Amino acid sequence: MFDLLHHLYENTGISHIDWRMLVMWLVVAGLLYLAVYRKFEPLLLIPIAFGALLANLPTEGIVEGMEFAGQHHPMKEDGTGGLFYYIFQGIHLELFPPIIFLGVGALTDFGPLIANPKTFLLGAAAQFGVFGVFIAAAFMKYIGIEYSLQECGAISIIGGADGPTSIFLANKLAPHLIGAIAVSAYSYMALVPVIQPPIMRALTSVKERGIRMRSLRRVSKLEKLVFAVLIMMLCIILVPAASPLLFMLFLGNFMRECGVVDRLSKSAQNEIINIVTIFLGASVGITMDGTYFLTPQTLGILALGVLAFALATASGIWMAKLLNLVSKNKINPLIGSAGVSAVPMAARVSQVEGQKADPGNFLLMHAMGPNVAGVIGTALVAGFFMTVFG
Amino acid sequence: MFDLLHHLYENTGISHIDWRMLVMWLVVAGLLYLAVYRKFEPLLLIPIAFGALLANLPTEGIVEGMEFAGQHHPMKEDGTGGLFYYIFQGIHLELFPPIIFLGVGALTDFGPLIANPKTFLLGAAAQFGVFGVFIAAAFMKYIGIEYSLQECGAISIIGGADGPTSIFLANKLAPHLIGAIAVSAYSYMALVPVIQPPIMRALTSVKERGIRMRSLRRVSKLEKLVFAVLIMMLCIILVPAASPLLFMLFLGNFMRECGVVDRLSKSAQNEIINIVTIFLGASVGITMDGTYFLTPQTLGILALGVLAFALATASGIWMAKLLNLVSKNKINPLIGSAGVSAVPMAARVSQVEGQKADPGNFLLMHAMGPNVAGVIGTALVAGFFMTVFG
Amino acid sequence: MFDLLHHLYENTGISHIDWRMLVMWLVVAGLLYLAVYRKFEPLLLIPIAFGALLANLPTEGIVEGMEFAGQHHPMKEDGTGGLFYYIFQGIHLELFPPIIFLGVGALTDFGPLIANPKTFLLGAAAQFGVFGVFIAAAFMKYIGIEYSLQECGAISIIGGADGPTSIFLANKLAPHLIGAIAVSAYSYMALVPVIQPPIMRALTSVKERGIRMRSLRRVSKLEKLVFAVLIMMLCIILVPAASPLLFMLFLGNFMRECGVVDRLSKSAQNEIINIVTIFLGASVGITMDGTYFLTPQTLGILALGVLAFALATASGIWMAKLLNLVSKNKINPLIGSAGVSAVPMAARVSQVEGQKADPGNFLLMHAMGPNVAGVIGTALVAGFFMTVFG
Amino acid sequence: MIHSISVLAQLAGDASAGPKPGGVVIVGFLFVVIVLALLASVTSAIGAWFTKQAAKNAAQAAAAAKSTAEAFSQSASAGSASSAATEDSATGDKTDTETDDSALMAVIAAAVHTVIGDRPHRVVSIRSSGPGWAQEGRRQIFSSHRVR
Amino acid sequence: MIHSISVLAQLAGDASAGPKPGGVVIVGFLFVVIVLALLASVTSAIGAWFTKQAAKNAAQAAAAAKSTAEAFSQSASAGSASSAATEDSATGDKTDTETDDSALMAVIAAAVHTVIGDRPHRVVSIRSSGPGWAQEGRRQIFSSHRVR
Amino acid sequence: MIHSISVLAQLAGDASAGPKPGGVVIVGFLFVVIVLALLASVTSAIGAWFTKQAAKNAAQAAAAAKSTAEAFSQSASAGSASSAATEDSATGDKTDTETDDSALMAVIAAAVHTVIGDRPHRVVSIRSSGPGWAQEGRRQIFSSHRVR
Ligand code: NA
Ligand code: NA
Ligand code: NA
Repeated sequence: MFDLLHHLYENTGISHIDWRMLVMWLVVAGLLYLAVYRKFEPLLLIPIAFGALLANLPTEGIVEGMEFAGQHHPMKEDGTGGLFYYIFQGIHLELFPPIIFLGVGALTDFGPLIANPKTFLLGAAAQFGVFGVFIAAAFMKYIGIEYSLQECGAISIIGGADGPTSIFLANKLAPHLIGAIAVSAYSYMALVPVIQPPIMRALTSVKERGIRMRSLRRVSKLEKLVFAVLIMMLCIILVPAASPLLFMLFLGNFMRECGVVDRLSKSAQNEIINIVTIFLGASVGITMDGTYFLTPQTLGILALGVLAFALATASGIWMAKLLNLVSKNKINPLIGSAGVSAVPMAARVSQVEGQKADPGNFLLMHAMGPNVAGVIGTALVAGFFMTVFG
Repeated sequence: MFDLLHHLYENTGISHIDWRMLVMWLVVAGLLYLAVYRKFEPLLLIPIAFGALLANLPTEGIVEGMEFAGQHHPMKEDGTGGLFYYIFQGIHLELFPPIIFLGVGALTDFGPLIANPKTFLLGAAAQFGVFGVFIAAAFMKYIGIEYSLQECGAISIIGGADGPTSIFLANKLAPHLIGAIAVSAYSYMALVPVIQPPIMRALTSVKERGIRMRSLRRVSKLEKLVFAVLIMMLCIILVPAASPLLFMLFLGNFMRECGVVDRLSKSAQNEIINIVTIFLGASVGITMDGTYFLTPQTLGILALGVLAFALATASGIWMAKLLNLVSKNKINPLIGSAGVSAVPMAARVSQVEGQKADPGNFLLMHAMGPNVAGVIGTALVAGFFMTVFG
Repeated sequence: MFDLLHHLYENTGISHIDWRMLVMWLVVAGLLYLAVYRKFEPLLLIPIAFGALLANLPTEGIVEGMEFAGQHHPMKEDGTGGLFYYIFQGIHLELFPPIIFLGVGALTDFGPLIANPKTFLLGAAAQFGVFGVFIAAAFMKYIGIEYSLQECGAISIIGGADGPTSIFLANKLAPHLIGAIAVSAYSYMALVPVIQPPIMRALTSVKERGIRMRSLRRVSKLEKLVFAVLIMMLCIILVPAASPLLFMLFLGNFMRECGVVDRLSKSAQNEIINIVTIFLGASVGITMDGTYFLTPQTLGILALGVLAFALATASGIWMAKLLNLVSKNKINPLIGSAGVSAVPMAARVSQVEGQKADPGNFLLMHAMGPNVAGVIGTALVAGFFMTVFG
Repeated sequence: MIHSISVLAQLAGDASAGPKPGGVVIVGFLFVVIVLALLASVTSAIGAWFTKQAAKNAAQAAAAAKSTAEAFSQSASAGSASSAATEDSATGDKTDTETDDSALMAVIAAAVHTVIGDRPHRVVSIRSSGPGWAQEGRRQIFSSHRVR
Repeated sequence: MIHSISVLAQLAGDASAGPKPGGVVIVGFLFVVIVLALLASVTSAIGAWFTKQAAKNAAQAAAAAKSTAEAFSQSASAGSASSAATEDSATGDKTDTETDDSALMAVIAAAVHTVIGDRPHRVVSIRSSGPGWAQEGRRQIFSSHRVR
Repeated sequence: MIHSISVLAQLAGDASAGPKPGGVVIVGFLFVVIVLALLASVTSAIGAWFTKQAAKNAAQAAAAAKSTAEAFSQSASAGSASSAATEDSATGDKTDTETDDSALMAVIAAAVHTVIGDRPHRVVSIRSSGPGWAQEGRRQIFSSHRVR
C-alpha cells in the first residue's frame, strides 16, 4: 500500500512545478485580465490564455505526441496522443486558419473597397510595417537576439494585424514561435486605439484631417460577385502560396453576397468560426510552454510587434498623402492607417480621429476600404514569404 | 537578387495556365450563373463551382497528397497534405454522404408514404431510370465512348436524383468521375421542372391527370417511429451495403419524430448539414481538373444524365397507371413522376401539373410519398451496385 | 446470372442473423421505449440504442477496421474503415468526453457551490458510491462473475452518475465494457427520481428534512472567474490524469461567466455539445454487439450500477448529518443525496423531497452545490483510477 | 423471393464470365422492386394495426378526457375540455394517440379553466418539458433564480 | 511587371548566397504594392463597366416596371407600382439591377394592389423562395399541411 | 496530506503484489475527500476575500454613483440614478461589483434622463458592446449603413 501511495504522490504534479511555470501563470493572469476587463480580443485571448495555463501545469493526456520547441513528448502507452495532439493538428495541418477565413469572408463587406479601389494602395502601403520589421528583426542580432530569416518573416507578419494569417505563416516558417506571435498579434490588434492615434496626429495637419471624402457609390450584388471571383483568381495566380487563405476568404464572401445560400453563409459566420476559434486559440496557447517561452527571443517579438504596428500605421498615412499629390478626389489621410487591417478596429479609429477634427465627417465606410484591402495584402505577403523561405 | 526574382516568377502560376483551365473557368462561370441567377441547387453548386475553379488554378497548399484521375500530387515537403487532401477525406472515407443523410432524415416527413404505402412502388418503378441508363451507358461504346461496368453503375445512379447517394456510389465505383456525376445530378435535379412536365403530359390523358385522390389519414408519432426502425432494419438486412446511408437517414428521422431530442434534431437539420454541405461541395469540385474533366466521357455523362431523368419520370408514371389497373383507390399518375426523388421539386411539379388539369386538385402530399420512397429506393440500388461491383 | 443471384443472396444479411441479435433487438426496443415514452435521458439513449441496433444487424461499411471485445473486423478492401471506425475515434482517442465537458462547463453555474463551499464535502462523500461498488465488483468473483481490477474501476465509476466521465474511464480501463457501462450510467441517472427518495426518507428524520438553510449569498463575476481558474489549477496539479476533462470543464465555465465571449459560450452549449452527443451516443451503442454484450458480466454491471447509486445517495446524506454535528449553519441532509451528480435531476429530487416535509422550503439552489461538486469529484476519482491502473 | 427472381434471370442468358449488363439490369431492377414491395407490405401491416388501435384509443381517450375533466373541475364546463381534446386530434402530427397524453391534456385544460374562469380561452400549445441533461440544467438554473 | 521590379532589385546588390534581408524587403514590398495596384485597376475596370451598365439598366427598368404594371392592373394607380420600383432601387444591396427582377416586383406590386384595393399599402419585402433542397423540403412540408 | 493518508493506509495491509482492492478503496476515497476538502478551503478563502471586498466596493460604488450622476445632470433627479444603481445590484449574476461599471451605469442613467426628461423611464438593460472581431465587424458594417 505504500507502493500505491508513493505511486500516487509521484503522479501528482506537485514535484514538476518550476519557477518558469509560476511566471507563465502571471502572464496568463495578465492575458485573462486584458481579455475580460479590458476587452482585448477576448474571443482569441481567453482560449489562448487557458491553453497557455494548461501548457504550464503538470498534465497527463494533454500534450503526449506533440513536438514543439525542440521538445518531443512521447505518445501514451497505448499509442494514442494527448487531447491537444489531435486538436493541434488543426494548426499543424493548416486547417484552422483557412476555415477561419471562410467565416471572415462571410462576415466581410468588400463594398467600400469596390467603390473606391484606390484604397487598395493604402492597404498595400501598410504592408511596409511588415517589411520594415523584417529588417529590424534581422538586425536584432546586433543587440544579441538572433532570428533566422524564416523567423524574421514569421515575426514581421505581426505588422499585418491579421491573426489567422500570422498563425498560418508562423506554422510554416517558425512553429516554435506560434504562441508568442499570436499573442503579440492579437494583443496589439486590441491596442490599435492606443497605438495609432498619436502617430496619426503627428503625421497629419489639421486641414488634412478635415478632408471630407465623396460618398461612396452603391455596389450591386453582381459587381460584388464578379469582384470576389476575379480577385480570388488573380491573387491565386500571382501568389499561389496564399491559395488556402484567399480561396476560403472569397468563397465565404461569395456565399455572403450571392443571397441564395443564406444557411451556408450563416453557418460560416457562426457555428464554423466559433467552433474553430475555441480550438485554434487553445492550440496556440498550448505551445506557450514556459521553458521555451521565457526567452529574450519572445521579448524581442513583443518589441518588434509594436514597432510593426507603428510602421504600418505611418506608411498607410504616407501613402494617402502621396496619392493626394496626384489625385483629384482627395483622400483623408486618416483612413490610411486603417490599411493595417485589424478589422474593424482600425477603421473605427479613423472615424473617431476624423470626428475630432470635424464632427460632421464620417470616415468609417471610407476606412473600411483600406481595412479589408489590408487583409488581402497581408495574405499576399504571407504567400510571398512562403514562396521565398518555405 | 535575380535568383530571388526568378524564383518568385517561377512560383507565380502564370506559366501553368493552359487552355483547358480557361475552358473550365467558363464552365464555372456557367455553374455560378445557374446557381445564383437561376437558383439551380445553389447550396451545392456554389461550393462545387468554387472547388472546380480552384482545381483549375495554379495553386499551392491545396491538392498536395491527393490522388485522382490517375494523377498523383505528391505531399508537401514537410510531409503534410494540402488543404483539400484533408477535406476530401470526408468523401474518400465516405463520411460526408451518410452525415448529410442524417440531416436529410431529420428534414423528411415519411407520413405521406406511411399513409399510402402503395407509393413505395412508384418509387421503385422510378429506379428504372437508373437501370435503363446503365444499359445505355454500356452501349455507349458503340459510339466510341467506353465505360467500364463500374463506371456505368456510378453514372446511372444519376437517375436516382439523389446527390449524396450519387457521390457515395461514385467514390466507390468510379472516383475519377465524382465531379461530373455530382454536377450532372444536381443540375438535372434543378431542371426537374423543365424536364418532367412534357413527359408527364405526353404519357397521361386529361382524365387521368384529373384523378382526385383520397385524402391521407393522419399518422401517429408511434407509427412513424415504428416505421423508421422496422424499415431501417429490413433495408439493412436485405441490402447491407446501403447500411451507412440508411442508418443515418432513419436515425435522423427518428430524432425528428420522437419529439424528445429536439436539440439534436435541429442540429442535424442545420449546423451539421450546413457545415458538411460546404465541404462536400468544395471537395466534389476539386476533382474537376480540366485535364481530366474535358473528355468525351464527361460529355457522355451529361447526356446520359438527362436520359436517366426522363426514363425515371416515365417509368414512375407507367407504374401508377399499372397500379390503377388492379387497384380500387385510383392513383393520379402525375404523382408517379415524383418517384424520381429530387425532393421536393418533383413533388411540386406533380402538384403544379395536377392543378393545371383541375385547379381544385391538391396532389402535393400524395406526391411526397413516392418522392421519399425514391430516396430509399435509390439508396438500395446503390447498395445493389456496390454488392455486384464493389 | 446464377452466379450473380447467388452472390446477391450471400450478400444479404439474412444468413447472418442469430438469436443474440434478436435478444439485442428487444433490448434496443426497451431502450427506445424508455427514452421516448419515459424520457430516460433521451439525448444519449436514442443514439446509443440506434448504435446498438446497428451493431446487431448484418452491415457493410460500418464496423470495418474496428476492434472491440476481442473481435477484430478487418478493413475494407480499399484499405479504408467503416463509418463507425472513424466516428468511434472520437471515443478511442478520448476526444468526445472532454468536448462534452466543454459544453457542460458552459452550461454549469458554480455559484451555489462557491457560496457554500462546505457542499464540496457532500460531493466528496457521494464518491463512496464508487469505491463501495469497486469492492463489491471485486467480490463478484465469489458468485462466479470475475472482473479484473481495471474492470472494477471502470464499472464502479457508474456510481459517479456522470456519463462522459464513465465513457472516458471505461475507454482507458475496459474498452469492451463501454456499452454496458454507458447504458447503465445513463439509465440509472434517469432513474434517480425512483432510486433516491426511499433511501433519503429512510436515512433522515422528519425534523432533519425540515431544516431550512440560510439563503445563499450572491457571487460576483470576478469571484466565479477566480474560482474557475484556481480550482482548475489545483485539480490538475493534484490529479494530472483528470486534466482533459477538468481543463475543458473550466474553460467552458470561464467562457460562460466572463461575459465577453458569448458567441463561443453559446456554441459550446449548443452546436458543439449537440453534434458530439449524437456521434458519442451512436459510437457507444456500436460496441453493444450481442455476442459480447449478452454475458453474465453485463448483467453484473447492471446490478452493480444500481448499488452504486444507492450507496452514493446514502453516503452523501450521512456526510451531511456528520457535518451538522460540527457546524453551526445546519445543512438539510436531503441535499447530501445531490452529491451523486446526475445534474440536475438529483438536485430536483432534493427540492421535491424537501417540499414534501415543508412546502415552504426551497432546497434546489442549495442542492446545486453538492450536485456540481459531484461532477468535479467523479472526474478526480476517474483520474485516481487512471493513475493507479492506467 | 430469390427463387422467383432466378426464373426471370434465365432470360438474361449465361453469366459465367462476370456480370453482364443485361443480367445486372434485370436482376437489379426486379430486386429493387421486390424489396420496395416488401417494405410497402410491412408498412401496410403496421398501418393496419395502428389504424385499428387508433380507433380504439380515440374512443377510450374521449371517454377518459371527459371523466377526468369533470373529476378535476366541477365548475369547468365540460365543453371546453372536450373541445381541447378535439383540437388535440385535429392538430395532428405532433400528438400521439396515447390515452395518457390526451387525458393529461384534458386535465390541463380543466385546470386552466379553473384558474382563468369563464373568460374565453384556448389551450394553444402544451409542451412536455425536454428531459435532456443540458437543456434541463439550464432551465433549472434559470427557474431556480425565480424560486429563490 | 517582373522586369520593372528587376530593375529596382539591382539596388539590393548581389544575392548569389541565398536571399538577403535587403533584397527580400525591396522585392517583397514592391511585389505586394504592384499586385495590389493591379487588383485596384481590375476593380476599377469592373466598377467602370458596372456603373455604365447600372445607369443603362436603371432607365430600362423604370420603363419596364411602368408598362408592366399598367398592363397587369388597369385599375391600379400607376403611382403605387412605380413607388415600389423606386423603393426597390433605393433599398440597395439586396436587389440586383436585372430587368426581370424589377419587372417581377412591379407585377407583384400591381397584383397586391388589385387584391387590397385602395387602402394604403406598401410592399415591404419580397423574398425569393430559397431553392435549397433542405430548406425547401421543410418549407414544403409545412405549407403542405395548410394545403391539405 | 500524503503523510496522514499513509497512516490510515496501513490498515489496508501489505500491497507488495500490486494494488489490492482494499488498499485502493481506502487510499482512493480518502484521497478524493481530502482533495475536495482542500478545494472547499480554497473556495472559502476566495469567498471570504470577496465578501470583504464586495462590502467595501458597494459602499464606494453607491457614493461614486451618486456624485457622478449629480455632476453630469443637475436637472436629473438623483433618485432615478440611484434607483438604477440599486437595480444593478439587485439584478445579480450579470453585473460585477467593480466601481467603474456602477459609475458607468449611473452616467448612462443620468444621460438618459437628460434626453428623455421627466417622463417615467427605467434603464432596463445596458449591454457592453461585444468586442469580438467578427461580431464587431458585422455590427460595424450594419451601423455604418445608417451612418452614411
Ligand atoms: Na493587414
Ligand atoms: Na431516387
Ligand atoms: Na458524481
